[in-house]
Amino acid sequence: MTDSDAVPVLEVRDVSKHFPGVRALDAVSLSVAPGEVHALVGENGAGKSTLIKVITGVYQADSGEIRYQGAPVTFGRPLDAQRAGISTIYQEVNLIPLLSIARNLFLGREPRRFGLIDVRRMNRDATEVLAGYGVDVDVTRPLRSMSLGAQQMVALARAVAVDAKVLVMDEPTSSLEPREVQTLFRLVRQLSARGIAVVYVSHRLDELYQLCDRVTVLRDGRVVHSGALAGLDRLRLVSAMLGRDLAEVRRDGVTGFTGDHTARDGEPVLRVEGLRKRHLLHDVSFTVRPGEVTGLGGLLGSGRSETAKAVVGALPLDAGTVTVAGRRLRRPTPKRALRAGVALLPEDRKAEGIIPELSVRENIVLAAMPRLARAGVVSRARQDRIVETFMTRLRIRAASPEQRVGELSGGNQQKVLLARWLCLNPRLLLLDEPTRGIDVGAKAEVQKLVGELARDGLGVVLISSDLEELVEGADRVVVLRAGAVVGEVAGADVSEPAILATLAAPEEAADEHR
Amino acid sequence: AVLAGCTRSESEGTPAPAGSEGQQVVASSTPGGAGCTLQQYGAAKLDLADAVVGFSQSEKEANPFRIAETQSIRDEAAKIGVKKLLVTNAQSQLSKQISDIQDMLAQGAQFLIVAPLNSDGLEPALQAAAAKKVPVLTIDRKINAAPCKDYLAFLGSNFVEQGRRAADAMIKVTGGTGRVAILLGSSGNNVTTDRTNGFVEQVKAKAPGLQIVAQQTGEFARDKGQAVMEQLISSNPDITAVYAENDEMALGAVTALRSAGKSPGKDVKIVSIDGTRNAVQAIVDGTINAVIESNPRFGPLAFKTAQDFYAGTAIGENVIISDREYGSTNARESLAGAY
Amino acid sequence: MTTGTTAHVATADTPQLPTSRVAGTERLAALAQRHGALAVLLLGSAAAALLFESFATAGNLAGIAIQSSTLAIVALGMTFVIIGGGIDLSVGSVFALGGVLAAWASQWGALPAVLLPLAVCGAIGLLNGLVIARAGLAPFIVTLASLLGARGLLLAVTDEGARTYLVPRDSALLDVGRGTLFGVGWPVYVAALLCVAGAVLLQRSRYGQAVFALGGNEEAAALMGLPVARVKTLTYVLSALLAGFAGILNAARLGSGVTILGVGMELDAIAAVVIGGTLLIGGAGSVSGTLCGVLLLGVIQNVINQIGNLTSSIQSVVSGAFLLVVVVTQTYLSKVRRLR
Amino acid sequence: MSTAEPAVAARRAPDRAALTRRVRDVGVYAAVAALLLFNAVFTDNFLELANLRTQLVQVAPVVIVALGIALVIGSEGIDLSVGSVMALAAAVLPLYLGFGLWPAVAMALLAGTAAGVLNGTLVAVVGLQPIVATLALLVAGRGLALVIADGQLKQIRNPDLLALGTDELLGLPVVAWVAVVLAVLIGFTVHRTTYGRQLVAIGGNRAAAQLAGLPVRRVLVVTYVLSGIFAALAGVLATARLTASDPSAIGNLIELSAITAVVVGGTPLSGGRIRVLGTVAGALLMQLLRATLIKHDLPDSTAQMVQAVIILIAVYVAQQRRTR
Ligand SMILES: Nc1ncnc2c1ncn2[C@@H]1O[C@H](COP(=O)(O)OP(=O)(O)OP(=O)(O)O)[C@@H](O)[C@H]1O
Ligand SMILES: Nc1ncnc2c1ncn2[C@@H]1O[C@H](COP(=O)(O)OP(=O)(O)OP(=O)(O)O)[C@@H](O)[C@H]1O
Ligand SMILES: [Mg+2]
Ligand SMILES: [Mg+2]
Repeated sequence: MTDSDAVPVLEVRDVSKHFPGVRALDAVSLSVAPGEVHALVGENGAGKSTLIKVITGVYQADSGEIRYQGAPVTFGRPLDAQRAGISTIYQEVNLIPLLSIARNLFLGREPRRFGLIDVRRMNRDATEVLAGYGVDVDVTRPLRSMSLGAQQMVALARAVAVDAKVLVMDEPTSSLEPREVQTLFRLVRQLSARGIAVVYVSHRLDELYQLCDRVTVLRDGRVVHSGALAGLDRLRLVSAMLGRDLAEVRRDGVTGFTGDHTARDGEPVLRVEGLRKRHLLHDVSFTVRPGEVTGLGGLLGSGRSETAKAVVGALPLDAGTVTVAGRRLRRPTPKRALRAGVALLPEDRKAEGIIPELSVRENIVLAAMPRLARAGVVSRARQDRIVETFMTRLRIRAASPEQRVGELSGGNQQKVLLARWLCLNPRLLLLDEPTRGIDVGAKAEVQKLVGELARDGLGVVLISSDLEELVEGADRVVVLRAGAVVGEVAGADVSEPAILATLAAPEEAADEHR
Repeated sequence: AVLAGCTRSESEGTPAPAGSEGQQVVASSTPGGAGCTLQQYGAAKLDLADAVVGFSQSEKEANPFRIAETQSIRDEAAKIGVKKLLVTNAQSQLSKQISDIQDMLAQGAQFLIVAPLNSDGLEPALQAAAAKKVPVLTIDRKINAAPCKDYLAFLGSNFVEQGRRAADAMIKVTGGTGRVAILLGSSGNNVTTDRTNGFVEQVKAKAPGLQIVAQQTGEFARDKGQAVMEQLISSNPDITAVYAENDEMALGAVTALRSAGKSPGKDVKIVSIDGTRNAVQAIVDGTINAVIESNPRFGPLAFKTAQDFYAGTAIGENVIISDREYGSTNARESLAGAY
Repeated sequence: MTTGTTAHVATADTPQLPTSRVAGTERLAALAQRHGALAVLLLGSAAAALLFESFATAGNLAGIAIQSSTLAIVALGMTFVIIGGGIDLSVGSVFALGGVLAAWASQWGALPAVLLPLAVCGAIGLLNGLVIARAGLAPFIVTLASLLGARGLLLAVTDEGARTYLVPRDSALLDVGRGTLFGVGWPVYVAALLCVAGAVLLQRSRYGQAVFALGGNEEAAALMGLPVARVKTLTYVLSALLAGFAGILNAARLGSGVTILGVGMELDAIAAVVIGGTLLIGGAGSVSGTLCGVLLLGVIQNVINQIGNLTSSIQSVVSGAFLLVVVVTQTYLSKVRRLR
Repeated sequence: MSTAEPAVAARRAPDRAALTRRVRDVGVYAAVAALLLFNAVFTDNFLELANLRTQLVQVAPVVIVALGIALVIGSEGIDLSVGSVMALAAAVLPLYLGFGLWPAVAMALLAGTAAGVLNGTLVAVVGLQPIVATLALLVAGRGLALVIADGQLKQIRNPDLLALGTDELLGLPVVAWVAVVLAVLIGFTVHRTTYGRQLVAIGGNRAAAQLAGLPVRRVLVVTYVLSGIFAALAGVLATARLTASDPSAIGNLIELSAITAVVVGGTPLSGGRIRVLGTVAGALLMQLLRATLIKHDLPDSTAQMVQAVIILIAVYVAQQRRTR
């Protein structure tokens, strides 16, 4: 359908956008041709999401021009952009949790018969569509009953189903497993073959090289590089993103994990025995020793997040015991778990992590507040010291500690949450997708931090859908499938093939629990 | 009730009288034509002592008028030995009053006494009663419907007349000159409208020297009356008289005037309507000048009317009771009769 | 009444699919949430029928039905608003205003008596909707203001409440308001019809889905490309139209434009909606539930009258306590807690 | 708030948005000032001390109730029962006046506490939606008060209690002092205490607060208890001022005035943010508005419509973001 490939379907010219205290976009230009897969990369807070929101009419640009199919356009709201043929997956999963999966998938374009929604057909179609993405669910259940990754697949299916000319994806793979990622790639390639332009944002550099034709690098709201991806080597890309010189980046490496830690002997810091929750968990047991990073591996919906939540008492259990440093946690609640020194960094930072209206400072000290107070009165001086430390250490990019957390970029929000738990000096840290949406630089730092903490004797449980991260970070990986432990790899055996092999082990191990 | 065991209140004044003091007296019974008889109404003969009687009260029993009214009905029903008395309360919601009446009919009420919340809008209830041939006697507020057809008769006071009499009393205590503020009842209420119209008309006709400077609603409540009076007194310090459409607002005005450093009853004359004990006591104390009574003790008259009706007597369409007037001369001796 | 039909609509989208790992618990919970109010209603009515012999008579039940019909219509509109994540406090005033205007206009015939109030009430709803959706003011405050505004307008129309307009004796309006069919008043059928239509609109139209989405997550709804402002405005228009229509129907029944109606009606409507299992934060709920809530309120009031001899103060205490028992039971039945 | 230097160098942009935000922040105060100015010019005797005193005395109970409600709203809740709690306190008060003023006040506050515990438990433990949980007490509470008082209004003669309603301290009525002190106290509580910050966090994102190990239930119950106590206190003061305990009328519909004050003051109903000074200003604004309408003797119909318009304008100016 595109007669001249040279004409960009979407073109951004000199777009600027201010927020109070921040210049999020500064004369940014970008052009995407039909059939092209265009990578948009940059550090956390570089302005990627903002650019996408300006393009799709969520925000209005302060200045500059957006041209679509050769003509200047201004979209007043996302609906207008969607109608014009720009379909978008935004960074945070933006679906309606209480509505059924099918209704989410078809919202706004439900199949109708006699003017009324044809529910049967809608459900049938939804089941089919999702099966095509490897998601096999009862589509009449509310969306919130799915794991975040599965929700991301729904958002994807939704965006693709629209007959679009441009598909914009803001970190679509942040919660996806290798298997789903491959599904997604296949899809993107099909779309681009059909002449659809794709704008693709991700912090996972490997993906970019597998998928994208061209790349635009943003830093501090400005374009610092734009061109074909093929000729650009990885280190160069990272150095452009971080604004550090090549040598420095080369010295530091790109993953921050520093290899194995020596687990200390003695009492395990965490002993989980026989966790059961109807339909979700079937007899999950494992231990974590101090100074050790224990990974939880598994596919989408294998129950890793549930296990983590159960440990801190955020998920009521049918049976099972949680023992922290030799002491059994009785009727665990997050409060009690915290008192015992167990902290959980939740997976869904928007729903369960940040308090958007509060400042960066208050979000960081939230859990530690009682300890920082005298007779119930909070001490600003003590807070400021801690906040200052962590903001520099984690390189949190905010206008000031008093900025509302809701205004931070996704990756920076994640860092704020990490700081919230680190400042508690916990004995055991459960990290559910700790580097989700974090840029390479920060990711390395977080990983380094986790390593350091483990070396200091902290027990760490690491959940990550990034297998590479799991392999490099964990000393031992407990593999889950369908809510049950199916195996464990430890020490030198920890490798991607080993984990994948355990995952793919004969089905009965998992099935007997049904 | 839980707390009742160990309470200790301040010493109370004399308890309210329970006797027959302050009974209603019929002033006029206008026989609209020949009056209404059992045949004309088309109701079946009935022995009240063996009947289920329903009473639909309009507002919460949370002010002296309603308390006295309901109590009087209950007492009289007990006295003449009605088999069963059903009592409902519409809590100031017209739709609830309609359903109350329908509910009582469904429970087999054979004679209904209704204190209507509003002059209009009760028709569905009246129709339901008519369909079951149950006579409806309305008390204290007149309704706009056909007597002897939609309802049996009306017992009560004439609110316009009360307003006129209040104006007369006002003219008397002020000498016919001055600046009056009116504390209105709740907006949209028939009683408010009538008491205002009667007063305003009469003042216009009889005492052009009395100037009405403000009309603001105090919603028949003491605290609202007080609050409104406080506002009025500071912006119009030259107010010399207050007409309150019920006693509660008048008493609120008294408090407001006092705390503004005025002497209620002297600097600022106060006339109100109702005749509650507290207001009559205030006349004795000299803080209110006159009160027009609106007598709530409908029990004896209502049941007597019913008995007469079943005995075959023709009942006048409007049985207007004679309300007393309390002033400085008779307040002390009448105190016992106030409710 | 219409519970059968609407329940069918509500569950129509649960065909038998191969269930995955999580079996029917969540679905069971959803079912109980939808029908918790119905269960409480049935239990309550059964208890009342056992305790009071005049409860389960045709006349009494027809009475409850007709008494509930106006509230049902108002609560229907409120259901849309609340599912959409808003609230409408102005319905009581709009209801009263609709009745007064209908009675006033009925002197020119039945058609003006229907059209004039609908136009005015619709305009109020539109105003509510526009201010909320476009200017972004909090619905609670905007509709509180129009509660005052509509009441003020009503007083202005009626000469500060002194004037009550009567519906002419020969008006067709009265036939609708007072006529009966099989011993049940016309307003009951009208309300039932509206509720069925409302349920279909909610469950089976794109607009209805958009309302759910709006209440579930407004930001996401906008990003998913729904015309958020228009949908939102429409719910308030719908609510005001229904409240106004209930007012017309009521005026037709009463035969006059009573000025003192509708005070506190918004709370009854909200209570009915919430008892019916609709989440006040929006995003979930059903018309059938609301209907059960309305009927439950009617039954509570009827039971209090069946007891027959309570003073008004005790009546308030009892109805407050009943309300509490009902919501607590309903909450436990449906187990939809805010958290988790 | 504080204008600390950005931690990470970000170019400061000259900003219209910040300016509008500033305007909105002071919106309520500007509206109050405008109304004062209007009255100073067009209303007779408005600037008289006695009149200003009247406004303060009348607004005090609303302010006190609104402060409690502001806390509840900050927790993403709402408390409709405050008016009935005032009535309860008013009904309980005279029962114990025989023991002296303070025991009676203590009992009244105890009644408020009990109401708060009930509301808080229903919301935080049973998990009812705040609006219905407190609606039940709105209906039942006044009934209970009337049962306790036997439906009767009771004249108050206790000189200590009456003094509470009429006395002045340093030229300011005692009731106004109480409101001022409470406002300062609540301001401090919200901004500087652990409880206050936890409350705001819970209102901002309850699930997150729970996972962060905050004592969610306890904080919520305490919040409703505070609201109950404040309402009871307002009931005591209103009774003192009225010189009578009138459970049938006291605090009628005050929940709406108080909620309006809170929202006009810039606190969003969606929780997560509490503006104490704004609440006080909001209450003042509504009070001045009512006073203006009465003093100019507008008929009820016009008065209600004017109120509606002014509320909308005030909220529009004070509104921060789109909120529920
Ligand atoms: N609504 C807003 N109000 C104020 N500042 C904002 C707002 N949205 C974004 N910002 C700021 O704009 C800058 C760019 O944010 P953006 O979300 O575009 O980053 P990003 O490149 O998507 O980062 P990430 O990789 O972490 O998602 C950040 O400094 C952020 O704090
Ligand atoms: N593909 C799927 N098919 C069926 N159910 C799924 C699927 N994906 C997720 N779920 C549901 O999601 C929940 C899994 O929860 P959980 O978050 O513990 O998984 P997880 O291993 O952490 O996966 P994720 O990496 O997506 O977070 C379960 O309730 C499960 O039923
Ligand atoms: Mg982003
Ligand atoms: Mg997970």
